[in-house]
Amino acid sequence: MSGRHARPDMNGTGNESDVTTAIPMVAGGSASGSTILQASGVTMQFGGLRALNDVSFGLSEGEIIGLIGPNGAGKTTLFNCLTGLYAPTSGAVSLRGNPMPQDPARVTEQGVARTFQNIRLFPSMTAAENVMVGRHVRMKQSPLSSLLHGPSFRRSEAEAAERTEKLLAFVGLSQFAGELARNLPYGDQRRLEIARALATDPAVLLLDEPTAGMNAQETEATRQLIFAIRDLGISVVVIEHDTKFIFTLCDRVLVLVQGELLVEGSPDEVRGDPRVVEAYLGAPPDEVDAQIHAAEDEGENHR
Amino acid sequence: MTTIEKAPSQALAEPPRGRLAALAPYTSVLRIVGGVLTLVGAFLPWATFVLNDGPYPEGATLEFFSEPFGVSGFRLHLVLLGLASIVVALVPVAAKGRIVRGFGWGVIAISIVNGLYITVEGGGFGAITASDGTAAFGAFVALVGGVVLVVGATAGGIDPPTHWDLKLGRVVEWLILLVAYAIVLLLVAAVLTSGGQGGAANPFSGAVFLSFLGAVGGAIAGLHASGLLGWIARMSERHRIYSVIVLLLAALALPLTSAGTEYWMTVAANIGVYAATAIGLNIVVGLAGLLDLGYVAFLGIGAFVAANLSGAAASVVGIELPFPLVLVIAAVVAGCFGAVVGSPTLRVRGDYLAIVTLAFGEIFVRSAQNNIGGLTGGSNSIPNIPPVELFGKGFNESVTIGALNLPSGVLYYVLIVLIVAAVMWVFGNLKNSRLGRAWIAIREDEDAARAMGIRTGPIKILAFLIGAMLAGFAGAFFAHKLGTASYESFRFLESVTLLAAVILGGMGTIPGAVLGASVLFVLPEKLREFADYRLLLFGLALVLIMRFRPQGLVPDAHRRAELAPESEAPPDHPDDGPAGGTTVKAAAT
Amino acid sequence: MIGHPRETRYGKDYSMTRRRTIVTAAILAGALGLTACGTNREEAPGSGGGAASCDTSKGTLTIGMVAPLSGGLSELGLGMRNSADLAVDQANAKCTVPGYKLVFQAEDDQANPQIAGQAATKLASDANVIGVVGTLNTSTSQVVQPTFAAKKIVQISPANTGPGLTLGADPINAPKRVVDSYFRVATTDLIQGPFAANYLVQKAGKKNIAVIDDGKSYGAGLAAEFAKQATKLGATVVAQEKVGEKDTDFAGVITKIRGLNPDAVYYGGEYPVAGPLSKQLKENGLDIPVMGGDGIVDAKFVSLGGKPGDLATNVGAPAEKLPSATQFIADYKAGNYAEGYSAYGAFTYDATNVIIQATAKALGSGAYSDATRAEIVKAVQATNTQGAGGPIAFDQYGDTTNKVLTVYEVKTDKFEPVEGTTGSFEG
Amino acid sequence: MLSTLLSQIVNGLVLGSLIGLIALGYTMVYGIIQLINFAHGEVFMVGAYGALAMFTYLLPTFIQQQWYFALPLLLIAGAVVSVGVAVAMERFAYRPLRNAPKLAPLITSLGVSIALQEVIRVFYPGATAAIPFPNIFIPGTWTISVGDGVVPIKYSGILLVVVALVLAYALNMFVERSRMGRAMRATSQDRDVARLMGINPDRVIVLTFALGALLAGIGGVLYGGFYTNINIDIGFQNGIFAFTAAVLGGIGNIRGAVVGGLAIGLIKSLAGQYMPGGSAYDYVWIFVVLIVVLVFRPQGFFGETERVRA
Repeated sequence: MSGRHARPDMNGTGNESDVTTAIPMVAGGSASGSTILQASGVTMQFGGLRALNDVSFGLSEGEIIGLIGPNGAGKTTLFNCLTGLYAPTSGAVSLRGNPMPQDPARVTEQGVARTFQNIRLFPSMTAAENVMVGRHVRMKQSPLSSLLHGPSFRRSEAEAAERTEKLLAFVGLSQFAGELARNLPYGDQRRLEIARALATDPAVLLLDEPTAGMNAQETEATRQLIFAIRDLGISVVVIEHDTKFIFTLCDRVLVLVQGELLVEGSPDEVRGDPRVVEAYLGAPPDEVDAQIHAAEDEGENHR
Repeated sequence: MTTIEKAPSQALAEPPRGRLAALAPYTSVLRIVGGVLTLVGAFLPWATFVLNDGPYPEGATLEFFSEPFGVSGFRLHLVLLGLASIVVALVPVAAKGRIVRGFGWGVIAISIVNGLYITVEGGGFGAITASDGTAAFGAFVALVGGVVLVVGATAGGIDPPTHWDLKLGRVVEWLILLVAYAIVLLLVAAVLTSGGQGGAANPFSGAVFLSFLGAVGGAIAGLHASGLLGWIARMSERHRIYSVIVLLLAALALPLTSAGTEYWMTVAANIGVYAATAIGLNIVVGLAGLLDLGYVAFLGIGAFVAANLSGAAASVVGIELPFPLVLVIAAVVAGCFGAVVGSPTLRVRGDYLAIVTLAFGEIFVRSAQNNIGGLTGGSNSIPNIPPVELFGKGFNESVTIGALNLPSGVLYYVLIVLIVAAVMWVFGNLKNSRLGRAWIAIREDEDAARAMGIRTGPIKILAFLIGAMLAGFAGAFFAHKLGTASYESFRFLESVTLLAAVILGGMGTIPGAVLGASVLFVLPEKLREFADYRLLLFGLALVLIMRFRPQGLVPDAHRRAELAPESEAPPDHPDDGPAGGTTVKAAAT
Repeated sequence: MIGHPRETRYGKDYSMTRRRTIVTAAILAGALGLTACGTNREEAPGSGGGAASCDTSKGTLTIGMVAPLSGGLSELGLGMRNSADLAVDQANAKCTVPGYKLVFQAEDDQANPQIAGQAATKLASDANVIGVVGTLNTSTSQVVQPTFAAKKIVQISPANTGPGLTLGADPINAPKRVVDSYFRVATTDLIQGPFAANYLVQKAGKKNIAVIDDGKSYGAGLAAEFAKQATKLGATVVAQEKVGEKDTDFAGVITKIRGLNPDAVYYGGEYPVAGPLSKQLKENGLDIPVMGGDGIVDAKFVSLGGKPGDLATNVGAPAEKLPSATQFIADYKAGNYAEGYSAYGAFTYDATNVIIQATAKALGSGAYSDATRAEIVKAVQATNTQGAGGPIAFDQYGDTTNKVLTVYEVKTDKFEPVEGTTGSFEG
Repeated sequence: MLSTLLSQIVNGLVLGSLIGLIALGYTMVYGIIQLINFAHGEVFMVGAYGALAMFTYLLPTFIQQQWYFALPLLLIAGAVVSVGVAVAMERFAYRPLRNAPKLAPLITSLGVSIALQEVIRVFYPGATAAIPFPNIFIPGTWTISVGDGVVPIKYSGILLVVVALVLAYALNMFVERSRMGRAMRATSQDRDVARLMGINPDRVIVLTFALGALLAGIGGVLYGGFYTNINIDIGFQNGIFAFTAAVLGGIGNIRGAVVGGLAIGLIKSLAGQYMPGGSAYDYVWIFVVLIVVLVFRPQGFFGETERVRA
């Protein structure tokens, strides 16, 4: 790991065995800790297609949940339901016991931030500006003060700039602050998206395939980054195809197959579950297929 | 576009270039030869005949084209460019090729403009070759010189403009900036007045103007390549507030230059109106990315509000309010309409929104023509709107300060400069704020913006509201300056002109809209002799500008990076596959 | 790719660009080569053939024009330009203004008030401009009027019909001259509309009249004044409708008025709409006459669909009876202009001549100076002459006193004056 | 009155079918390259002038007088001119901008629109004002008596509606069934993937422009023949209507364009008759309806709902 990825806030060493030993501790904490995000019976119907069927789960404070499943299982759809982008056909999502608003902007205000499967940065803005946009909901600036640039405006801008600087340092992108987002390498774009999401001061962070297209080294760095985020007290839900990544990262793993929650449990339980092996892991050719589909999806989304 | 196409375009950024590469060893020679040819061309006669007829014999003669050694006008420009090319070819400076290429294009432009003009006026190629025993090959020799310059410059490879890191003391930098802006001011005045005012008295004004433009363009391209302009630009960036103040003063000083005539003051005031409106439109289109095809309606609303509150006899309201108050009311009313027009953005996206705005523009024109509510005067419009008055001084009068006699229209000019400055200030402040970033985020990716907590609906409506307010502000001025508020001033063509000004100038930039509006007004005014073809040329100009400079004259700093010229390749990190993919996506949005 | 246009130009597309350049050059060369390889430069058309024989030692004076030379209304504007050009040429040939050569300078206003304002300022700031002919539109005149007045430059419009330009904000109850330097040879709506109503209601006996206009100042004003007078005379105005000035389809309006059983249609506007309107009326089962103002008196009215029985009012006594009018038409033809003289050609020609003659009178044998302009305005005010469009003189407001109008009717394929209709409208 | 209502409906259908014919070109071009091609209205106008030029300068008198000779020839002339202009426009104005920022081609289309109009105005003899267009249709009117009045229907009007509907149907068939049609649909879905599938997007785009222009050219001739006069503004004015129709129907949708066109024709004639303000505000009502429809159904009548992608 180069200095570029050094993170002051991290306390773990990023060793795989350390992480696995750490899991029971956190899991125990989650048992006693309060549930921050709760999905109950979420069902999503697109015309004749039932993308999600009665999905329920809870996310505790400081927990990392992995969401896996074959392509088309409804993982991203579930994210969209959790962030207010889609209104579930039935079922409910609540945040700290309050119903989740049906508007992505207000969901973010409430403290749920996300990244996207196909990176959705603001390509013609610099890295720093992208993160500044993330500060939008936490900044107090009326249109009038935006216009007049008075002292309170300058204070809030300075505060946002400072946070931006820290966040960029946190994800290891300080030296690219002035670079256009579109010109960053792929892995850095993913990290920038995470920094932008963190800028909204979330309690829950939803990461949609944060390591897609990354090499082993970058994947490892991302894992360390997610731990560091968790150590900030932020709960994380991760969608990922890379099961090895998920099993070494998460406290709990949910397996979604054809819109249904098939298995839920610790990485070890899920890894050993025959249904999962059958539906997902035991069929390596399928996984290859899934990777292809994922790539195609991405191509389509680029339009 | 796939990543496959991106690679070669970057590879091509390197100097070697097809068949021109073979000439690489001879570049210096070619450049000197080109320079010498240019000089020779400048001293040769250009026309085979002398036309002494015409209403103003002294002005209408083609003598200045045929006089063998008279070095004035475009021939002086040629001499200067030619000499400069030779000097650059001999002296060791960086980015030689690029500098000479700029000069070369200038020479080509001058030769073509003048040669073509003499040909057309003279009735055939005989006019610039040989006829009736006289020979005049100046145009051809100069043209060849220009081409040789460009070829010689390009063959040696084109380096990026030199980057000067020189930093001087604050006072010295201030002085340099002061001089630079003074030169800009004089240059603007010179461009405006080049060729005289046209009409019967200056029958060659169009050609002289275009030729001058070519010379200035070539010189600027050369200076840019030398790094001087970039250096000054960075210097002005370091002293932003100082620069803004000096620029404002320079703009206010325009009436003191040769362009300080009533005519140019009137044109400049009109440019100002359109510039202020275009800056408002720039918020909607350039920042928030919402296409508006009926924007001139807000200018119209401002104008009609002001007309009705001006005490003009034809207005039904018949109240007369002080002008500053009228400005505010006009802005507020236009802003309210802006919010109404913008409200479909809550549900309608992209081009669907464009057609909604177009529909609104059409509704406005039709309603104004039909004198809706008696507020617009209908086909008779609202005439005789009194001029703005301050301390009993009508703004349409001429001003005498001591020995200085300024033409009428100067006060309006000063007023509009202040208005434009205020509007620019509003735009600049908003752009660099939470609101401005939210607009840009919406432009870049609306869904992602919402995921970042931006309530896109109200923010988009705010863009329309503020943009419309700025247009309404300008509209109030417009009504008083023109003295008439007529629906005929606010038709679709005017919306197109505004949009073209924004895009021509550079979307999302502060000086862009002003520059775009200036070009779209000054060019038709300077080329009035082609009256029948004005609209045709306007249409063709739009096509050509979009073809060759779709990012506008002054691209946004961000877009500049995104549309970087050949040599300024993206920074150090390699472009791997997926990153190329995202570039594509952004280009398509 | 977007940001790298140059690479493409010198890269794979290089040969393509070159080929295109050659083609362009060839086309250009062809166009220029048509006039052969000589310097067959002829004297500019504006400079006048007979100029050489006159004494022009004192210099040059300019007559300006502001009119739409491009865009949708250019047909009328170009006709105005050519007619004025003809008058200037003739004056130069006849040495009308001794010692001076006259030049004509037409500026485009695109029918846009703002562009007109710029054009006017440009002319006004030229010290040699002695007078301006134009504009076409009332709204553009509203802008240029004060500009010329400030410089005491006489302005004569051959086409403005809005009463407010001469009579002020309240033309009927409190007429008040707006500026001293503005005149017009066109008749205002206040006279032509009621005159037409008198004929249509009283002579032709039409009692149910549908009024249509094109929403422009000329048409709308005319239609409004017509409707007022017709109602006063006891006729019923069954409908007041509007069509677009560029419309070609009038089926909707026609169906609407058909249900109201009108026995005539009065149209305020110009022939490009009036002709097709008349034709479509007939096709849709309404074979009733269309009546209009001088804007529809044009040969093209019939070719576009005007039918026998359609009526129009025109200013002045019938042109055919005026030798000056036939002379103008013949001269215009001889001038070989690319465009027709259009609706306002004769008036423009007259207006230009008025300025020229006034200049000659104001100058006498003296030299032109700034003070001459005021003299020219005075001389124009005192004009009393015969023009191509009828007698020319101005009242105290700057309006033409030629309030004589004649009713025309389409007989077989052209407008013919209706005997005994020449007259005027008296309040 | 019933007869008035029926007459207005007839008027609306005739105008509407013409607008629909132009709208097809808008909708196809938009569907494939997401460009509001403002110049498409001028393609329609140029077609009418092209046909008129052929009629005036090329056809011998005996053909001029027989509508069944003249009409097909004029249709061919109009279509050829329109297609030629559209293809040239695509090649020289739009194709170089394929990857430019989105607004660039839009501005270009406005520029092309202005330039085409002015070219005709300046260079076509007499085009500065309206020009009579030959009556090339079956003459005659079919008059139906309805209770309180009559409803006149021109035979040519019936022909026009039928031709428009047949052409729209044929186009729909072409796009749905033919190999090239499939290629068009594929290109409109995803140009890059289409390219990978062996489709040449440039050819497909040219074909789209050509097809749209073909319909516009035919529309121009029918328009001139029906109203027997044309001017340089018919393109822009009807182009705006046609684009509105395409949006109203759901842009990219062939059925939507026709329905939208008919809707606009009907709104214009019925609003002029029955709405306050009468004919002075008939345009206004078209746009008011457009705005209202878009607010409640942002994707138009037949457009597909845009799904948010994340």
